[in-house]
This record gives sequence, C-alpha cells and structure tokens, in this order.
Amino acid sequence: MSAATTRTSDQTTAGTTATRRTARFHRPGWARRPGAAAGPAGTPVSPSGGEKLLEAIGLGKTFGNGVRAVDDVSLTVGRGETVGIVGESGSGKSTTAKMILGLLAPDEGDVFFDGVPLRGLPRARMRALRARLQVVPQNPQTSLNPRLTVRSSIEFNLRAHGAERVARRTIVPEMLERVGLTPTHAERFPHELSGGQLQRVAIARALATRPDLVVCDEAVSALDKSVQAQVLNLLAELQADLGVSFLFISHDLAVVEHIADQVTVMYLGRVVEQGPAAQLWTSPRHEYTRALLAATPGRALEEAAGRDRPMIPVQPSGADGGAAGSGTAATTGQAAASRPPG
Amino acid sequence: MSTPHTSTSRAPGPAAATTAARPAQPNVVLSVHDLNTTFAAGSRTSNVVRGVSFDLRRGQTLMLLGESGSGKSVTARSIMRLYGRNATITGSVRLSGQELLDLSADRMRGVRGARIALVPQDPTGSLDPLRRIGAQITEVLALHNVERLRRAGRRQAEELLRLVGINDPKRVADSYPHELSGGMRQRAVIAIAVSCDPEVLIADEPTTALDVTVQKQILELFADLQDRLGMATLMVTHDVGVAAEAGDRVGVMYAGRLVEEGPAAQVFASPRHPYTAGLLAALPSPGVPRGTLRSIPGSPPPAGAFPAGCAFAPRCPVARDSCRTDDPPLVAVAPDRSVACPVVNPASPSAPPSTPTAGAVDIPSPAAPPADQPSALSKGGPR
Amino acid sequence: MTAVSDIALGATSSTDPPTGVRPATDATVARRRRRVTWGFRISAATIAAIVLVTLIGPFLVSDPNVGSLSERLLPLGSAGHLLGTDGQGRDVLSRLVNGGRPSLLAGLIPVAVSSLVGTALGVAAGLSGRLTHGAIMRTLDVFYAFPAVLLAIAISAALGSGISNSIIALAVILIPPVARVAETETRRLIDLDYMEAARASGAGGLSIAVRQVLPNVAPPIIVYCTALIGLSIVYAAGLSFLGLGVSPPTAEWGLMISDYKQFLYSFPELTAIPALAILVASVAFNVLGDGLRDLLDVRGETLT
Amino acid sequence: MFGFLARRGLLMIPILLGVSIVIFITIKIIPGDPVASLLGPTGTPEARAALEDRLGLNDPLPVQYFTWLAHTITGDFGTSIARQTTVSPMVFDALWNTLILTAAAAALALVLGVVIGALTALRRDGLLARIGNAFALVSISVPQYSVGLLLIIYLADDAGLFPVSGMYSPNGGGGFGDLMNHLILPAVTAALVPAGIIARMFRSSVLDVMGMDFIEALRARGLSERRILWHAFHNTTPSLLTVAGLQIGYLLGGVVFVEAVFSWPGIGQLVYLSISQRDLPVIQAGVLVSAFAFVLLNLIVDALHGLIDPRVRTH
Repeated sequence: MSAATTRTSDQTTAGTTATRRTARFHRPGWARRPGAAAGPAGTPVSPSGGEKLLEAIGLGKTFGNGVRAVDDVSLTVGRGETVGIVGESGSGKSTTAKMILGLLAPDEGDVFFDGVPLRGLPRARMRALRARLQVVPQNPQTSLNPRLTVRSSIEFNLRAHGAERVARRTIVPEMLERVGLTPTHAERFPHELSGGQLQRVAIARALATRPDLVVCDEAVSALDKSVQAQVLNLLAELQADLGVSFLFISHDLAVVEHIADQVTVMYLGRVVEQGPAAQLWTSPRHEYTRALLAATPGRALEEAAGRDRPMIPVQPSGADGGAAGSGTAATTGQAAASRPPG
Repeated sequence: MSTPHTSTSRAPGPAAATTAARPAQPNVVLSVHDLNTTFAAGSRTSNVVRGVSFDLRRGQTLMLLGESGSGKSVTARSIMRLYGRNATITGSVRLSGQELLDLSADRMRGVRGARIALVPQDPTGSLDPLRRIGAQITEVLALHNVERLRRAGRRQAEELLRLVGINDPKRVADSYPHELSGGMRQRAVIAIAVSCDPEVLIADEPTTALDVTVQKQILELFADLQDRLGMATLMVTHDVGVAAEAGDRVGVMYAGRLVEEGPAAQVFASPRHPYTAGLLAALPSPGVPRGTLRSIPGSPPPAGAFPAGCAFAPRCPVARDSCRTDDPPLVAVAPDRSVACPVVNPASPSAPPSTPTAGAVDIPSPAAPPADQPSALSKGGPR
Repeated sequence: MTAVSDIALGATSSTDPPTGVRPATDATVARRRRRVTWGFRISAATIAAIVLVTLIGPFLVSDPNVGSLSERLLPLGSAGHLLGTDGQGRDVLSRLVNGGRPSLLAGLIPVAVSSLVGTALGVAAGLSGRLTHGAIMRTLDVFYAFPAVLLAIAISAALGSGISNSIIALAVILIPPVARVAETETRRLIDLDYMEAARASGAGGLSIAVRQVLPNVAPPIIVYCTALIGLSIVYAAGLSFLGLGVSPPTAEWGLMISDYKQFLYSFPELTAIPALAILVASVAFNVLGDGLRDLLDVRGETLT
Repeated sequence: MFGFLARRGLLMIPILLGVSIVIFITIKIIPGDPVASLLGPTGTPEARAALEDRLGLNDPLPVQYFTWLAHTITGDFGTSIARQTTVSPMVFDALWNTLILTAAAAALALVLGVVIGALTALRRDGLLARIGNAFALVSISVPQYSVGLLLIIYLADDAGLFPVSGMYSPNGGGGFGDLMNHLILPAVTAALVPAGIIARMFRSSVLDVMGMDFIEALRARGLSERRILWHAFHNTTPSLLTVAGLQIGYLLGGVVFVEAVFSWPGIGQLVYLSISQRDLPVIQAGVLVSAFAFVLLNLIVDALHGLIDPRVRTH
C-alpha cells in the first residue's frame, strides 16, 4: 500500500494536478469545497453547462452465453450532477454500471473518467482512480460484510488508498456523523443495524475517500418508503455540500425522476431515451418510456399529490433510529423552506 | 407436523365489540375481528398482530398496506392458519359466517386452497421445483375434487392456465418452474390459487418480485379474475402505488395494528392518520425539489417489539403525552372510514368503540373534510 | 458435500418475520442462534483432558517399552498394572498414555497443514478468473477421483512406513476437501454486494482475500477442520494398524490394536482399550465441531 | 439428457488421465529396486541392463508413461512380481469382491441413514431422535478396524452367529447363502461411518426443504401433512444422491480396513498385501481400477441427478 505515487487529480482544484495520494486524508474536517454546486439544495445543476466528469461512449458487452447485455450505450455525467439510469431487469443497467466502475471490461466503447480513458489504464493508476469512483450497492443486508464492524468496512476503503491509521481514526467518526449516525455506530456489526442505517454506512464508506462520482446501484430500492425518503434527502444534501456526482441506477421511475438531473432509459441493453428528468416524466418520447411510465403504479396518486395532502405537518428529513438527538443530520432549514406550499 | 393452533379466548377486549353485536353485512365474505397473533420463541413471546378487524366483501379488493415488520403478512397467514405450534391466534375469522379459528385441523385443510387461496410473494419459491406445472395444478384439483378423473384434471389445468392469460397452456403445463419467466410463474401460481374457485384470494406481495411492466399485467389479471370469478381479494403490499392502483379499500398497518381503513381513493386523497399522511408525503413525486422529501423520522419498530401506547407516537409530529401511554382504538370517523388516532379525531377517546364497517355512528370530526370527493384515484383510473 | 442450514422450519420462513429484529436474513437468523452448547463444553473439556494426559502422563507412568514375560497378559485391575499387561508383559496403561502423543499428532498435523494449504488454494481459486480457477479445481478433482483411504495407503506405501510419511499422506488427501469447502464459500461471496464494493474500492487482490473474504471463509473452515481432526485421528491410527505408520516398538493406538488383535478371543479388552481411546478422541472433535458451528453461526458442513 | 451425459462423460477423460499420471508418479517414487527384485540376488550387470531395456526403464519418463498407459487401457497391467502371474484377473476378481462388499454396505448405510435422518429431522425433541442423533455422531467417529474386531468377538466368536473371515466357507457352502452369511459382519462394519454421515446430511436436508417457501404454499393449498412430506422428501433426493454417491466412493477406499480385518479378498486387501511385497504392478492396477470405479460411479450419480432434477439437465 506504500506505493503512493501520483494522483490524477486534486479535489480542490478539480484539475489534473498531481498530489500525494494521502494528502486527501489530511484535510481537517469536511470543508465545503469551492466550486461545488452552491445553490440551495434541490436546485439542479445545469446539465449541459457543467464540466464533464464521466463520459461513456458506445459501450457494448456480450456475455459468454451469447447474451447481448449492453449495446451501444453512451452517457455523460457532469461534475456535481446526478444522472439516473432506469430500466427493468435485463435492461443492462447493472452491467453498464459495472463497466463504468471498471469492474467489467467493455467489448466495445470506452469510459472516460475526468478525461482519462479506463481502457488500458495501468493497474496501479486504475486502483488510485478508484478513490474517486465509488459505489453504494443495492441490498442493505449484503452491502456490508457481515463479519466486519462498520469501522472495519469503512477503514478498508481508506486503507486501500493509503490513509494512515491516524487519518482513518478521525475520518470514520466524521463520516458517520456526516451521514446522520453517531461515532458509536463504528463498533457495530451489520446485523445490529436497520436497513436505513446500513445504507447510511454504505454511503459513508463510499464517501470516505472523497470521491468525485458515486454509483448508486439500486441504493434505495430495498428500503421502506419512509426510510427511503430520508436516504434520498441525505444524498441530495451530500451532493449540495460536497459537489459529488451521482450515477443513480434504479427501476423506480419516480425515485429517479426525483433525484436525477438527466435520465437514461434502458431497454434490453439499449438506450431508448435520454433527457432531462422533468421532461421525461411529463413528455416521454419513446414508446417504452411511455409504457414504463404507464406501468409505474400509483402514477395517478402522484398526479393527485399535493392538492389535499398532507393535512398533518410532517417533519422534513431526520436520521433514522439510534441517533436521536445529537447525531441526526437534519436537513437544513433552507431545504425545508424551499418546500412548495402544501 | 399438523397445523395446530390455539383458538382460545374469544372474550371481547375492552376495545372490541362482541361478535354477536356486529350486524350481518350483505356480501361480507370474510370478517376478521380482533385478530391477535403471538409467536413464542423459547421463553419470549412477541405479539405481532394486535387486534386487527376488517370486513371483506364479495368482488372487493382490500389492500393491507404496511412497511416491513408491520404484521401485514402475518395477518394474511393467520387468517389461513398457516402457522405451527409456536403461534397463538385469537379473535375471530369468519368465512361466509363460518368461524375458521374453531375448525379442526382437518376441516381447515379442506378450506385452504378450496375456499381461501394464497398467492405468495415469490412465485419461484412457491412452486415445487421438481414437478411440472401441470402436475402441480392437477394435484390441487384432485385434492379438492376427488371425483374428477386425471385426464379431466389435465384439461382443466390447461383451461386454468388459459384463464390466467397464458397463450400456450400445453407447453407451460409441461414445463418445470425454472423454465418459465417470473411473470409466467406468477401466472401459474395464480392459476393454482383460483383453480378451486375460492371465495377469498389472499395475495401476499404478489408483484414485489416482478418488473413494473409485468407487475401491471399481473394486477390487471387480478382485477380481471375478480370480475369473472367474483371472489374477494385481500392483497398485502408495501407499495403505496400498488395499493392505490389496485385496491377498492385500503387498510394501513403499523406495528401490528390497523391504523386507518377506508376506500382507497379517499384514504390516499385525504389521509387522516399521521402515519398514512407521512408515508404519502415521503413518496418522491414531481414538483418536490430534490432533498425536500418529507420523510418520517426514525424507522418502523421491529416486529414484536412495539413501544407502549400508540406505536407511532415516537415518530409522530402531532403526538400528545397521552399517545405514549394509551393505545388508540380504530374508530369510525366517517361512513366507511376509520382511523386509530385521537389527535386527528378528538371525539374518539370518550366515544364508544366501533368497528370499521359498522357504519352505525358517523362522528363528525373537525379534521375531516365535509365530504370525500371522488378523485382521480378511483380504481380503473389512468394506468 | 452439500451446504445445508439448520434454520428452524415453520414461522421463520415467512417473509414478514414474526420474531426477530429485522427481516430474517441469513446473518440475523444465524446470529440469534449463537450459543455455547453443552456438547461444546463437554467435548472441549474432554479434549483438554486428553491433551493434558498425553503431555504430562508419560512422566507419571512406567516405561512403556519395559516388560517382563513373567508378567505377560495380566488382567485388568492387577496390582501395579491398572489396565493389565500385554503379550510382552508391558504395562497397557503406560502404552496407552504414551501412545496418545503420536496418535494425536498424526491426526492433528495433517489437518493443520491441509487447512492452511487448502484454504489458500480454495480462496485463490474462488477469487481467480476462469483459467486459474479451472486449473486449481481440476487438479483437485484428480485427487478427488481416488478413494481417499486407498490414496493415503498408496502414498504412505510409496514413501515408506514411518509417522512422518503417514502425516504427509493424510495431508495430501485432506487438502482437496478443505480446498473445496473454501472455494464454495468464496464463490458464495463473490457476487455479493459488499464484494463488489470491495473490488470497486481499489484494494488489491490479496487485501480483499485477507480482509474481506477470510473473515467469512474462516468460520466454516474451522468448523469443518475440527470435525476433520476426528477423521484424521482415525485414519492415522488406521495406517499404523496396517503397518504404515509408526514402527514398533513405539507405543501408538493404531499399532496397539494391530498388536493385540492376536489375543482377540482370549483378551478382547486389550483391543478394546486403544479402540476406545481413538473413539473418544474422535467423537470429542466431532462434537466440538458441532458446537463450533453453533457458536460461529456457520451453515452446516459435515464430513464427506 | 444425452447431451448432458455426453458432456459429463467427456469431463471424466481429463480426470482419468490425471489419475493415471498421479499413479504413475507415485509408483516412480516408491523406494526399492523393481529390477533387482525381478532378477534376484544373482543378476549380472548385463542381465540387468538387458532387463532395464526390455522394461523400457531407460526411455524418457513421458515415453515410459505413454507405453504404460497404452498397456493399461487395453487391460494389460503386466505381471505380478510376487506371484509371477498376470495382474489383470487378480485385480478384477478382487474388484468384484470389493464391489459386492461395497454394494451391501452402501445399501445398508443408505437405509439406516435415511431412516435415522428422517426420524431426527421430523421428531426433533423425541427420545428416539436423541438416540438417533447420538448414534449418527458416534458412528461417524468410529474406527472401522476396531469395530470390526469387536464384532468378530461378540457376534462371530462368542455367539457363533456369523463366520469370522473370508467370503466362503472352505468346506461346502460356496453358494449365495454362504456368501450372505459371510457378508453381514463386514458390511455392517463398513456401513457404520457412511450411515452416520448420510443420517446427518439427510437430517439437514429435510430441515432445509421443510423451511422452503413452497412447503408453505403447499400447506396453503390444503395438502395434508403426509402429502407435503412426500413433496419434501422428493426434493431432498438430489442432495441425498450427492451425499450417498460420495459415501459410496468413500466406501470403495474405506473398505481396506474392513477387508484387512475380515480377510475379505478385495482390492484393499490385495493392495495391502502387495505393499509389503513391493509388488508394484499390482498396487498400480489396484489403485487405478478403484479410481476408475470411483469416477464411473460419479458419472452414474451425475446421470441420476440429471434424471431427478430438471434444473441440472438444462444447465
């Protein structure tokens, strides 16, 4: 792990200045990054105006059994932006995510991360790059190693990028508080936590190395709806504070519409529609998107929403369980204020 | 390995009206009253379903909506008495007037599959992996219709598969479960469930494992079968959208209790219980800016470990001190609607307890809108 | 070698868990069962006692190789010879106590060696790509294709008799099953979400193997190998019984059975005593394995 | 199904080749000088060189291997050094005897294992179940060589119920009844360990299946408990088959001890005797034939597996 050579980019300048790998971990606390999207939470970062962080061009993948899992998929994620991928099972969205994460080599096409092509990248550089490219997996029950404590799980990621013991000691509690848990959660095992708490830990683990892009692979699909809202709010808040980009993969159109700036709809390995989230929801172009939209249950419910409900004021986001009081990362008053009149 | 159960005290609790006092409702197929299910694990017991009451009418779909640990699935299984020795089920479950909790294990077996059928969540797991679909259907047919011949059973099986929208029933009947897609498997499971023309169909998260486009087809199939066969459906779901789409009525469960019950359109248009309202507000929907979803703080209590008083009180924005000590009963707040919350229904603490569909007293509530207007939510609306 | 779980039937199989804290995943169900069983305690005490006796016993009893023909074949309970004497007038108790060390070592060392080598091979195969995986597993398959005992005998015979050779032979036949268990467990993890997260973290393969995979693979391996010790003790004594283990006049349980079977009809207890020692040790390790399974909440994996 | 079997069959070829290589190497490292023992103490260096040449011992190892393999495939295992007769009939006779013993033990183990396993799974708290569990635990730990000896004492000698050793009585007999009489003690001895293992695995397997979702679904369809059990047992057959197959394979080797104790003229005893006589061709042939039988058995188990479980066929 001592082979700390060069980093491809420094976070603060968002350029390609080489810095020592460990420098990342020696910053005091979590400073708000200059250059991060500074608008009030929820203000979408302009999709086209933003700087390109990730670009996938013409990705294709055929598996050994002859299944064409992904065919000619291209997409762009801007800095500080959230891009959603929607599709049903077999649509190739997870395979696409794996190729973007560099876990699967595409048969065709290329992935460029901050201008660097992942194809043919030397192993050492790829590993260093992974600090900036993290993942939050789907199932809270399996996204954390059941035999490791929360601390060990987070430290594993940090150690992989050369964070020294002292740095790890301070980063873990910091990250836990950042996602609305308390430092005492560090010594717990996954089976002692609820689903929402587990996904918070998974988010903390992903953010610990201060990534530029986090791939959320169905990250909220397995959560109860009341808890899902907490986690969605947390993601939005973290993005506003840290300027991190999300690639958000889900089968739930409503969730993607809510969280994403740009949406890519996939069907049988191909992109059938791409565009701004709001437009996709209100005026879908492709037949499949329309079918998907029509099949999304409770669409009628969504349309009727906001008129007569809720009659009872319900608090905005708070942390779930355990951390009542000090540890809760309540949404800012700003966010609450921007709520539309009910 | 029989299915013993204990049907003990039928004594009416303080909050429960006696069975006899309930007027017989026309078309009520299934009447559940003060259902309690307690599991014993070693020396510990956990009360997972707590005093659930509802009526289900012919041709009607009641949605039991709740999050994990709310006891919705246990309610469904308790009605069918699917638990073993470690479960104690009390209260009353009447199927067309017949008390199920009093039946012998043998007679209950005759009810299951024939008069009440179950469609479980995971179609893959609920089929015997080593037997062909056709054989699994004919097995049930033969079981409940002894006089039928084997060949007739086979023909009947294919007819059933056609009924559930399978175009090539011959091939499917000859297939093993793993050779079919998820949607096909769920159709086969439904075919088995409706094979004996049940009065009540209980579906436990029947679409959760499916893609949304397939889910839509399966929900349509349920509606279609209900029209054709006239059965009553009790569907368990965690998905508010599914409940809104496919339910005539909805019962919202939280921590083993029914906290709100009423026509789906009314409940979703104007929820009364703070939990229902919170759940609906937490859904992402167009126009809600990112980061401003109104989530309910905390998480649902784990099954069987419910706090004293109203179990929702610790997460409730309008809870009073009394909420933490007194468990509010489910009270009718309008014709056909009941809510278990004294805050939104101030008349209730002193009001006489009532059952959901008793419809006897209409307690005017300041919180209730004067009339529940039909909204775009009615069943069969835009899908 | 099918992995099987002991999770109770009935209520716990429903989707809405009636008991328990949270949706009953593998982990939570099993964790709740974590407990120290009585079998575990008794077997641990038995093993401790056996080990203690083999360590300090030899200092307390007479020389196992000295005997006078005038005292041959004394019955049980004779003065000065609690368990009697054998055909050469040697004290049976002394031979039993002294025979413990080679018998136990010949059983323990092969398991120790094969657990390390087998785990390394299995985890490596489990984490590698198709080619390496195939190469390792197919090679192991070849060793699997031999009836194990026969292979041990053949190897032992090839190397010549002697305790170290029988240890090598046993280690060779125990590596493939251990490696298979390790490979199965590793493969079970490989597609899990946290493994994907670990690969995406940028950690090296060795780091993932040691810090993420090993904590999950170790418990089932420990359980499996504990039970293997019982089997290995029986096999080791068996090789000695066939004349392929220790050479006379060293005291060893398997060799004692072989020596004493000539008196089978007149003095059956002579054969029964070492046989009982082997049985007790073997049962103790098997029960310990069962107890460890409950303690470490491992999905069942018994001997093949 | 045929395609499935063909694939499995093809997979066996490299394994058998590997087996032959391992045996060849094992024999090569055996200490001792086969040439010297063939020639006897009077052999001259010239005779020795001639013999080495004739045996092909001067060829490079791969050539020696392929020569050996070519002979082996045609069933020519060479000549026994100790007995100066061809090995093949000796080995195949022994294999046949071993198969008789193995089959008897396997049948016994299967019946015992399934009965005890089912009993302990379905009546989990009863006294019988406890006894069954204890029996299974002890029997998997049993050293067969001593159990065999004790059985000889108490049943064969003291009670005089069964013959002590061999396959047939020297005087008279020789018929089927005689064989059965001789078979019982060794078969029981050999069956103990696999019976215990099958019992434990079958118990877990029954519990596993009884916890599956489809069992509840069957119950919800109104099936009787007996009928549900029938479904459950049907679903345990694939894993039972796997375990039983492995155990029968284990028996093929494990009967060595039993054969030694009961003087059963099988492969195990043949190999055991040949080791002390340094009779290389016999050892080679014995181990090779056993391994071949084992691999063949696996193929049969695979085929049965495919027959029982449709999921295996299609993958």
